[in-house]
Amino acid sequence: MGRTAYLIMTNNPLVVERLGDTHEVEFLETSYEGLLLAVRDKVHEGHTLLSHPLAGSVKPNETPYRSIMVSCERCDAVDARSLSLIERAIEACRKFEDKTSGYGERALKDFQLIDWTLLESGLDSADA
Amino acid sequence: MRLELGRIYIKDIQFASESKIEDGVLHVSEEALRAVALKDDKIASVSFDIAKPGESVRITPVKDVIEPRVKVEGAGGVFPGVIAKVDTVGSGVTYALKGMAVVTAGKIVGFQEGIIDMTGPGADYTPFSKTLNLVMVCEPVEGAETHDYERAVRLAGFRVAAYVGELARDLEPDETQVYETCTIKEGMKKYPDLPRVAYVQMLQSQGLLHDTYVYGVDAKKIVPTIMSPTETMDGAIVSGNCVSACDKNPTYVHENNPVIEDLFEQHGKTINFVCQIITNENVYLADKQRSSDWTAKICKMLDLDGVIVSQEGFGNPDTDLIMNCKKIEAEGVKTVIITDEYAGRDGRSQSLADADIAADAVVTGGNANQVVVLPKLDKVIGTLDYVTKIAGASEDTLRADGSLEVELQVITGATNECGFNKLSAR
Amino acid sequence: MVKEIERAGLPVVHICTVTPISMTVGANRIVPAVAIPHPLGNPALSAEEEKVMRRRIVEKALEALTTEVDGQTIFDWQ
Amino acid sequence: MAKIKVAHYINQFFAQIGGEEKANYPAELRVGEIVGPGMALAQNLGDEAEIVGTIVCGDSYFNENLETATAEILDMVKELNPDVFVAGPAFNAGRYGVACGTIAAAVQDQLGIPAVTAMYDENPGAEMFKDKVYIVATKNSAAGMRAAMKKLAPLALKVARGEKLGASCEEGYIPNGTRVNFFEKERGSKRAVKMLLDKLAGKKFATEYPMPDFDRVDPCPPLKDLTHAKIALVTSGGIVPKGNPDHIESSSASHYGEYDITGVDDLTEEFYETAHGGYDPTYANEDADCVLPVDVMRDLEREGVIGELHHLFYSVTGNGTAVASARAFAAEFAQKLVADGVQAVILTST
Repeated sequence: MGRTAYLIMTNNPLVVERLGDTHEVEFLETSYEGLLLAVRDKVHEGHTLLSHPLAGSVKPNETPYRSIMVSCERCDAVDARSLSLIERAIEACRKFEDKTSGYGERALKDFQLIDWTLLESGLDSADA
Repeated sequence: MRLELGRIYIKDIQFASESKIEDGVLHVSEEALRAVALKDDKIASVSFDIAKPGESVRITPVKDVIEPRVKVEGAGGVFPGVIAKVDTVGSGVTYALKGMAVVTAGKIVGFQEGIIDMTGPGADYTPFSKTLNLVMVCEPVEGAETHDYERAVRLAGFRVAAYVGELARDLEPDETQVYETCTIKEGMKKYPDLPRVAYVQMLQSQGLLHDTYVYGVDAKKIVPTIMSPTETMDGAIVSGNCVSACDKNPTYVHENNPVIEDLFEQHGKTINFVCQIITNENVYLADKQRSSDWTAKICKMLDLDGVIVSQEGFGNPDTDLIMNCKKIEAEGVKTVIITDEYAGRDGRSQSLADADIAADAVVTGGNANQVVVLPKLDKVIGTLDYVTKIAGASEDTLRADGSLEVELQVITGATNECGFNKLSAR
Repeated sequence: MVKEIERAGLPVVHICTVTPISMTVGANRIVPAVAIPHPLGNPALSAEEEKVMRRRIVEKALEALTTEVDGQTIFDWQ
Repeated sequence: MAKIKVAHYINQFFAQIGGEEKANYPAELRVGEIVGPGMALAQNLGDEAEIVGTIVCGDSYFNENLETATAEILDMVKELNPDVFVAGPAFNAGRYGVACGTIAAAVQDQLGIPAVTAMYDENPGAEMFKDKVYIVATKNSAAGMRAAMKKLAPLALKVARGEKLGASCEEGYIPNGTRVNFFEKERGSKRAVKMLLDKLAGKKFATEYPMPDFDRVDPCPPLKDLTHAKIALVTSGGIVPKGNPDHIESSSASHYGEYDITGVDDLTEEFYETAHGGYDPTYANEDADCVLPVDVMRDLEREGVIGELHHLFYSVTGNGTAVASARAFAAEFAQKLVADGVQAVILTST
């Protein structure tokens, strides 16, 4: 799969900084859940999930950042697997208290870095 | 493969001028340990401490827990491809220091979890309240990259554990046990009537702080493969994982994998324990599909009758777990899976992020969202600075009387998904 | 939901965009719908054409309700 | 310390009044009496508690006069003013089980008195009430009385004292959807090996986490005569009158909507919209018929293709997988649909 095949949806500024010029990145200034909802709308439009919406073990709402890869290509039919994954992710996200306020800059940077490395491992697979 | 595992029981740890093990007491020279740890120039300083069961001590943030072992006979050394040269381990003789562990602690990132309490309610949940812990707390050099520093601390822990293990090389073990699996043909001949069973172990493999290494290879880059379970006992699988403290597998759990031990106990009696199959838990969905397809394929090719699948970590591995289970069952291989739950603080939410009707035999390590209050302890090894930011800890985590209100997810090993503990839920 | 309705003794047809999900939730009579935001509509069509299409879907649903089924069955109208 | 006061509810059969022929026996309070299975209950409660009265009620009387019977019995319980209310055990008796569940839940919710009951896990009352009151699992016949009381009595004492209960398998109640941690005797890996051995041997084994919602319901027989059938519309697409008068939440809704469409031929933008937060609402807000086809159904009704479109429709929000609360809603309005003479349902989902 070449680089044009996927779109990265993210609320992580570090991802834009690293990939903004070379990749198709849709940056949304939103919460973790907000990003999941935006990805869900994409799935409703017929895009397919390429990376797991709950990548990583840092819990939703513990980290404020999330980056998800979806296909650029749109199918006519909604992909059932993608839909159930994203819906379950949204459900899972709501189980965790929001702890994202009150982080210092250092912690935010670390969360960005972790989100980036999780995405990076997906990119490695996609570009392999 | 045939591995003789000699157990040497450690009854106490003491700092001393000279390192040695005598009458079950580990004497270690702090200076020697420091030299071993500081071989890496990313680590600015390291301090050592000893925490014993029952003491009023809290260790946090914990990165890894390692059991010291030494390869006495046979190919390779402990932690092959990581700190020993790449050589296939799992045969010959290995000694393990029982009743103790090397614990690496200290900050890697600005948020970090992992609590080991040596006493009180927290101690009931972590298996590492029962071990004598030689704790090392590292500090990075100025400006060290997170990746580099994580690696440095990870390897320093293994070096220290190997250094301690080496002290046992010439001792007489207190107890010896032989673990042996057969080749395919041998097994068919020897146990023609016993069901053929394997252990499928899913390894966390997603990125920084979420990685596992097999003979030094980053597990996200492997395709599923088979191993002799005795290789695992020699440290062929090590942890680079320090997120989701409750359900990640510290290296200690790999070395002492409980599923392997309990399957060996039945080996030759009720089952033929054929092998261990390792697979990964990648971020990319196509990888998940490939790995689960392959795992099921290997189960089929090995003519297995049953498998136990263990999981590691939170959230997306639920998808790998269910895919593995569904596909393995579809090959006609009976499957039992081990997981843990995130059912919310009230226990009423959906526990897993995926589900399938094929998963009809589930063992659970309990609800990681359960709240527990940890009283103030006399001594902290490491730092509480980050405790308000650890996963599961809420804003009022640190209460007025110094106690902590946290979810089980911050406690190292609390809901382990290899079935290391007795905690469960209904 | 569909199971609870059926359990009460009422035949029920599920008009649902993502039929695999309909299968998972246990519907026995399933009619595929158009799209998630407009299961029985299509903004690309004129109002008249759209209603004709909607009627076809509903008629298919009624056909499902009058058909004996043995387990989960999809009634396609396209 | 004062003894814990227990009120006990049983049916006409266990009160030795009679079987089916006496099922219309009205609710009756016997203050200070211990009746039938109450003996075994009292024995198992021991010295700490006493039964202060027994309420006897016929199963048909209860189920056919649900509201009045419930009110009568609640008054009797009030009079006894117990610390805990115990109903049953009902074993596999369906109407008795439903009565036990209904009244135990009512005592708990309306009087604030803790309540427990007991029945066979396939009793319909168990499915209906297991997430509302603690229900001890029993055998499927009264032969299991001794065993049932051994679990029921200690559970009653615990809830009376307001103690925190352990997991279902420790306390003996039917799993109620709330996951509770506890320590097993064996570690997880050992339990997994044992489960695998049982599974390989074709023996029974109990999963520790049942997968949600994979039970199946057999299809109902088809409608024979469409032209006389009364058909109802139900949607999970969140269609509501404009302004969302019932404030149905956009997700994880805590209630469902029931709306009258008498005289409505078409769901127009002016009067209807969607409350669902799970999809792009533009189209449904413009023309709600694209989610809930009232316009087409009215045409078919007028043309005589169908007998009648039911004058109420039911609406919930929630996506395909978030089924937990939707299930309870559906169980409730399905009963209303049946009572209203509806013969078939068209359910639309986004």
